[in-house]
Amino acid sequence: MSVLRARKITKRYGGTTALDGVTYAVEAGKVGVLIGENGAGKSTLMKILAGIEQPTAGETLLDDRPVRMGSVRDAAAKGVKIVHQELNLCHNLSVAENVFLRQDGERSPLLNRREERERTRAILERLGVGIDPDAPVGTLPIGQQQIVEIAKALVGECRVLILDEPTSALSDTEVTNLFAVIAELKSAGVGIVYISHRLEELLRIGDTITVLRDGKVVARTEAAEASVDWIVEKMLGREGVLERHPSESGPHSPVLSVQGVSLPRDGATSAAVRGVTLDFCSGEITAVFGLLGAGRTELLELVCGARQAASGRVVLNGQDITGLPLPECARLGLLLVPEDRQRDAVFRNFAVADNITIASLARHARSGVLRRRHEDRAVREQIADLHIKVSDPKQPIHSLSGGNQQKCIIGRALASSPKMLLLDEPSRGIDIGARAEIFRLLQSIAADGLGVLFTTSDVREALAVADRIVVLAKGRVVLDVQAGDTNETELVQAANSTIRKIDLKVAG
Amino acid sequence: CTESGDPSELIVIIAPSLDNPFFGQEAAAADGKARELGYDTLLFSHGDDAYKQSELIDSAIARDAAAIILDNAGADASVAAVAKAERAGVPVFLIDREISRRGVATAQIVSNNYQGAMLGALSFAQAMGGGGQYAELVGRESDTNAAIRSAGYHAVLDQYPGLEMVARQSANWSQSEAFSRTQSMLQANPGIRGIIAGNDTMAMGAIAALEGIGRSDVVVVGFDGSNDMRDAVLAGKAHATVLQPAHLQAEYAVELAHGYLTEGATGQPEKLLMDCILVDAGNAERLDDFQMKQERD
Amino acid sequence: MADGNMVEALSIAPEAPGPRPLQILLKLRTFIALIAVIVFFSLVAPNFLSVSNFVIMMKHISIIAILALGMTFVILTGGIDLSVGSIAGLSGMVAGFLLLNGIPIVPFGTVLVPSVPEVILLSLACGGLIGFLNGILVARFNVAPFIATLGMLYIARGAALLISGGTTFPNLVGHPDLGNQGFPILGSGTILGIPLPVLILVGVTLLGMFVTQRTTFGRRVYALGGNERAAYLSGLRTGRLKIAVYVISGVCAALVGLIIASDLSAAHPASGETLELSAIAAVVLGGASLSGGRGTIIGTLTGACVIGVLGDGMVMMGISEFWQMVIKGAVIVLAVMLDQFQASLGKEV
Amino acid sequence: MADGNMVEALSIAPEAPGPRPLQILLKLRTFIALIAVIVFFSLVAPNFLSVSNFVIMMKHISIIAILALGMTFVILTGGIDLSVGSIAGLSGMVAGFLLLNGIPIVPFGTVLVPSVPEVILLSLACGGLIGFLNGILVARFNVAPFIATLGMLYIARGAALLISGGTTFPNLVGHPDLGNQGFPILGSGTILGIPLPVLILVGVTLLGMFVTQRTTFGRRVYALGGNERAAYLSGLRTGRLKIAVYVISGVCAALVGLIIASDLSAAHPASGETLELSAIAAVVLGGASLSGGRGTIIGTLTGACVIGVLGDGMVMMGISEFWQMVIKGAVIVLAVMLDQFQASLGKEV
Ligand SMILES: Nc1ncnc2c1ncn2[C@@H]1O[C@H](COP(=O)(O)OP(=O)(O)OP(=O)(O)O)[C@@H](O)[C@H]1O
Ligand SMILES: Nc1ncnc2c1ncn2[C@@H]1O[C@H](COP(=O)(O)OP(=O)(O)OP(=O)(O)O)[C@@H](O)[C@H]1O
Ligand SMILES: [Mg+2]
Ligand SMILES: [Mg+2]
Repeated sequence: MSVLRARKITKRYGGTTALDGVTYAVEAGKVGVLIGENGAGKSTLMKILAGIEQPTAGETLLDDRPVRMGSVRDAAAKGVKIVHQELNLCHNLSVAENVFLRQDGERSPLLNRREERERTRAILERLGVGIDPDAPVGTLPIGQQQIVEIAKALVGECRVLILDEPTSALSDTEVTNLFAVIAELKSAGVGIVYISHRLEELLRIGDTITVLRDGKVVARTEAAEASVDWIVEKMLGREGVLERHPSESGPHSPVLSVQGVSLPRDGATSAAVRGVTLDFCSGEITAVFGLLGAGRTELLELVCGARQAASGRVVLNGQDITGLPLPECARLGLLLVPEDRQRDAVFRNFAVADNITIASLARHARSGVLRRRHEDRAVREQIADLHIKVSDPKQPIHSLSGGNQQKCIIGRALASSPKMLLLDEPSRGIDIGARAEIFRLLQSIAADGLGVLFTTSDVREALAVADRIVVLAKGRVVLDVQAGDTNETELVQAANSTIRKIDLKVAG
Repeated sequence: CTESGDPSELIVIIAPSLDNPFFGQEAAAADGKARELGYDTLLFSHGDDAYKQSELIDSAIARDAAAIILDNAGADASVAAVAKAERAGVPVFLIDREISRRGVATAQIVSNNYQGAMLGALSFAQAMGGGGQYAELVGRESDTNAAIRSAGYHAVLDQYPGLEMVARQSANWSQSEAFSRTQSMLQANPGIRGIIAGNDTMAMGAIAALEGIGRSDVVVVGFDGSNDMRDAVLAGKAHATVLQPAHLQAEYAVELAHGYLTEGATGQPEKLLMDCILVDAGNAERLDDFQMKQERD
Repeated sequence: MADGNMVEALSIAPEAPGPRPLQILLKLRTFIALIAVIVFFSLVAPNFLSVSNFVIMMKHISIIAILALGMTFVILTGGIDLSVGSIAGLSGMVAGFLLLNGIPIVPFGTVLVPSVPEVILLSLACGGLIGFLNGILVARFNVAPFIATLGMLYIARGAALLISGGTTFPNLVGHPDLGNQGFPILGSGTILGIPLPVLILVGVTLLGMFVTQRTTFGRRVYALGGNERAAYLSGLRTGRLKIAVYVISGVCAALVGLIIASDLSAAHPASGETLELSAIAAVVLGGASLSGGRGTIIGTLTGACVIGVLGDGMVMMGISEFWQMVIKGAVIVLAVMLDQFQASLGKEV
Repeated sequence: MADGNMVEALSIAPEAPGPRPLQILLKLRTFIALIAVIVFFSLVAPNFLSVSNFVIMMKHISIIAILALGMTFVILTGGIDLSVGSIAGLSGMVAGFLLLNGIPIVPFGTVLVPSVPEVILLSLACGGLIGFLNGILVARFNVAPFIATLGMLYIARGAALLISGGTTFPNLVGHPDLGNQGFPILGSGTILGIPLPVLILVGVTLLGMFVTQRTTFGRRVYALGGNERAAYLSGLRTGRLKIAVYVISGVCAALVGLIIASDLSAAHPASGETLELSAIAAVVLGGASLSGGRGTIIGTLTGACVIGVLGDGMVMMGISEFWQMVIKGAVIVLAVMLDQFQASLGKEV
């Protein structure tokens, strides 16, 4: 039977309809998987169930009785907990303080730190990580932060647990641990909603699968009867997404090379990037694969000048650019498409057009004065080239879906005539359709002769898109092969080769 | 003067601030007199900001004021603004403080701050027995009057070789600042036997500080002639203050303005320096609202 | 505090790994600055190093420190309160009005004469009310704290002036017939030679430490300042929290206004002007971050001590007003530069 | 502006969907407020509605507006500049010093007498220099803008007092023998009956509009305020941009200081005090967001007009000083409440 049910929920934000008469039930002791493209309305539906947003129309029922989820507190009091898609932690507080933020003062206005600490330790152990409850959250790697976020939801009574992309930053073992906890909760009769873009994960964990498209439920089935192809078809209304497009490789010339670069992790003893030497060529797509904390972001940040190497050299077209500040590197044609789009890339106060040209303004200006028509033409070209779906370049960027926002950011990098396109997890938080489009785009860019370097946490993605795959583990290059000469198993093994022990050490 | 002014005529009164008893009284006196003579009035304060004063004068001109009674925001910084009003045909009658140029204002009925300060200093020096350590509390140092009064004090005090100034601080005309600064100065220099302050508000702060440590042997002299200070003098907490005839000045300025508006001339020289009066235990009883009540004889 | 050492007490900022001795020096920089300032003035300012002078300095410090302690809560949430100086002025005037005029009950034509404790409570309530309005503006109407409290700065100051028509309420000693004597004790009374304001400061400090470190409210304030959205999504009533911190700040400001009025036995409508800037400076000197989530009560107290000692010491040395201003400005900037330096030692890009 | 309509000119914020007429009304609220204020005072304040009064008001507005226009750049980046009032005071004093004393060349024992244009340039440069220091503190030392410029507020004010030892530089008319006459023209001169400060304001406004809307610099300032990290990762030199906006603000403040000193033919070290608050209020009234990325030149100009007209109108009506303060505070708060209301109409959580 259903614990919590959404009936004919409609949610409008101004002109956009995020949800259109959705009916959805959370069943006790089952994991209901929710899937859909970016912007399909998954998070919105969950926010309504968890009392964070109020529906425009429709009702929620708890134990078949209509209830009003007026606030987060309301929902939490009724046992509905949610782990949000984005991390919502207070970096200035310790792990235990974050975990108990919601529940402290259950009984009195005074704190009981010892009890909090003990209970936090217990919950974290259940999740299979040895994070120190007293560690300030701000010093933890993202993966561990995500675990803390999950731990928050495990404190106290829980009838319904909503997990909105809880694993986007987790390693395979951590995912396995989480699944064990989910199984436990399931057998205790908790109703679970699980949202993720990692399809194989969904099939592993889910009991039922519900597909959302454009704010409507388009399909629902038992997990046993579903397959990746089925999900993809329902999500997109078409089949086949990532096919391998081997590039028509011509003679590649080296463009960028890093030679023995190292970068110490902030404050810690071990290095985040250790003695990496790599050459990148024009017209070639290189995927950097690795687990969380492998140092992929650091490597890219080092190349684009956002961080300074402690040792080693970076050479671009024969020019030594080691130690150049980021603006110089950007001018030389190394602009990073960052991992965290909202935080590091999107100008929410700007229209699509301004977001695209911000890094290449000088190109559209004569002695500092903008030539608007010139700029306008470039924007329209970029929008057409990248198939960005906008009605008008003057449309605010935050009205776009994640995939289209990502395209704008890629367009920004392309507009600045890069020597090499650097993308950090370009597919993070992007639905499968948009992902395919973006990778097709990368392939056509490479075909035009530009070198592409991107990071990924998804082996299949690396295999499908890249010409060459570099595996990083614990800051070191552990494998550097042509995509055609390797397979999933080898890559995953390489990525795990050195990191296990160290991971535990970091955590302890 | 009993005849009434044109009822539609407006006199604008601008004082440095309305939250200081001296200026408050001064403005009230001018206001009362002008209303008595049948004028409309507007009261403003410029907060010792010369530019704000200039803007207020602009507004007075725009309102077609018949005359402006002004306690100005600085001898040098006010010249241009006063000249502007005169050019626009609005006569300006300065009270309390003078400006540094003659022939600009229609009249200057001003306290002789320098003379008053010398009076106060003389009485202070005598009370100190011509010797000993003393401290000075200066007004806001960017104010002309703070400088003039300080100069007047020193013109006298520096003549006494026995008098030694051991501390000099600005307390920005403020009671609470004078209070805390006096406390610190007394700590640094417990030998202080006299405090001479640039106005009564600061003197009152100094008195509160002295009372706080139970010292009644310190000679305190202020400037202005406020009721609070009068009471302190009568209670023996202060030695003297210097009365600036605020009330008289203000009323006289309004009368001159009335004369000028009705007869076309004040019939007086531009500058009238009104001497200040020393107020000490001998005559403090007669002081009220910045004027000396008539002597009985 | 109870389970931490001095170093910990100074900052709840996450400990950044880094060269330890330098870190500790930097963490303790406000203490070190305070000691340096005290040593310096002891050497150059006559009679600086005496018990009676320290008592007086503590009394001066209490004014700015109490304001700053209230402000700390606001700044911990990432807000700011520019209205504290005006609130202090207003509450003093309210007390003055009540002591001199009582509460006129118009329909009956009578006057209620409140006792001194009642006067104090009413004045504190008035400060709390203005704080509440600040909080409502910030929390319910989403007005930026800078602007909400800037508006309130003018409104409260205007109100303070209107109460008396701009004049001072003098001689607030009360009257035996009315049974409202004793108001001056608050500011100028002593117990065992320690001025009452200093004892009040000690009380406010202990209370503040308790609230920030031992109560859920304190934790929530830090959470709110650390990540407002996270706090909201964790089910905290962020609106109420914000209102509460402004009320705390308002009440502290009113307390300061009462102490000033009581100490001078007179209420002046302009009193407290620009105190907000010194209070903010004290909080920031104490290591708090204006963006919220970082700062401690002890830090703020230390910051207030630095400002107070510096001010008094310069007066005792006889430094001119002009240089005092320059030095004050330079100290503020320098302190925050050190703060940033400390932060950068353990920073992620 | 040139190709946009009035509605557009008021805001570069992306257009939020919502009920259009209400949206437009809200977007134009500062204009509407301005018109309302003008109509109101025309009805109640004698002589308010006259050409000469409007000319005078425009002159008064120019002071606050020029400060606010410079401040707009700082606020667009998410910063704040509390030092503008002090900078105005300091630059006036620098001009006064140069006009009266020239530049003493100590080793040669001679004095260089700069001409009036040179004096103006040097004073502007001095304002720019203080702004530069603000910028360095904010951009290179990561000091919070509030604190950096608060420190500079004290330092610049102290410096202004030190230049003359606290006294006023009088009678800045120059001397025919020295060839440095004509300084008062800047503040009190007119061209075709229009005061020079008003013409300067028009010039600064046009320049500001051009810079914000037509130059790469302007676009980058908005980007920096919208998302600093993204701006940095897009290759913008965020440090230089920040320094530049504080320099702009400093130069505008110095210009205001010159106009004041010139208009009064005297330089007073305390001049410009608390002007920063009015300037910030004008910017915010004009629809800018204190967190950066949103605001326009025309908006700020309108905001300054509202503050200026309100101030002058209340004076002409004869409203008491005290009530003026209350009303000013209430208007600031109200305006920002409306702003938030507008934002909430087209907001996503
Ligand atoms: N606060 C908001 N204001 C306006 N539109 C919104 C808001 N929140 C969501 N939307 C829109 O509602 C739609 C559904 O968004 P939602 O976040 O639920 O998608 P999602 O399925 O969770 O996508 P993702 O996989 O990227 O998390 C999108 O078109 C989004 O742009
Ligand atoms: N603020 C921080 N303090 C200490 N260590 C950190 C911090 N941020 C990151 N690290 C460490 O730096 C290493 C690299 O982190 P990062 O998450 O950027 O790696 P990555 O390979 O880019 O992983 P991904 O991109 O998948 O998140 C991690 O081991 C992490 O623990
Ligand atoms: Mg989502
Ligand atoms: Mg990464």
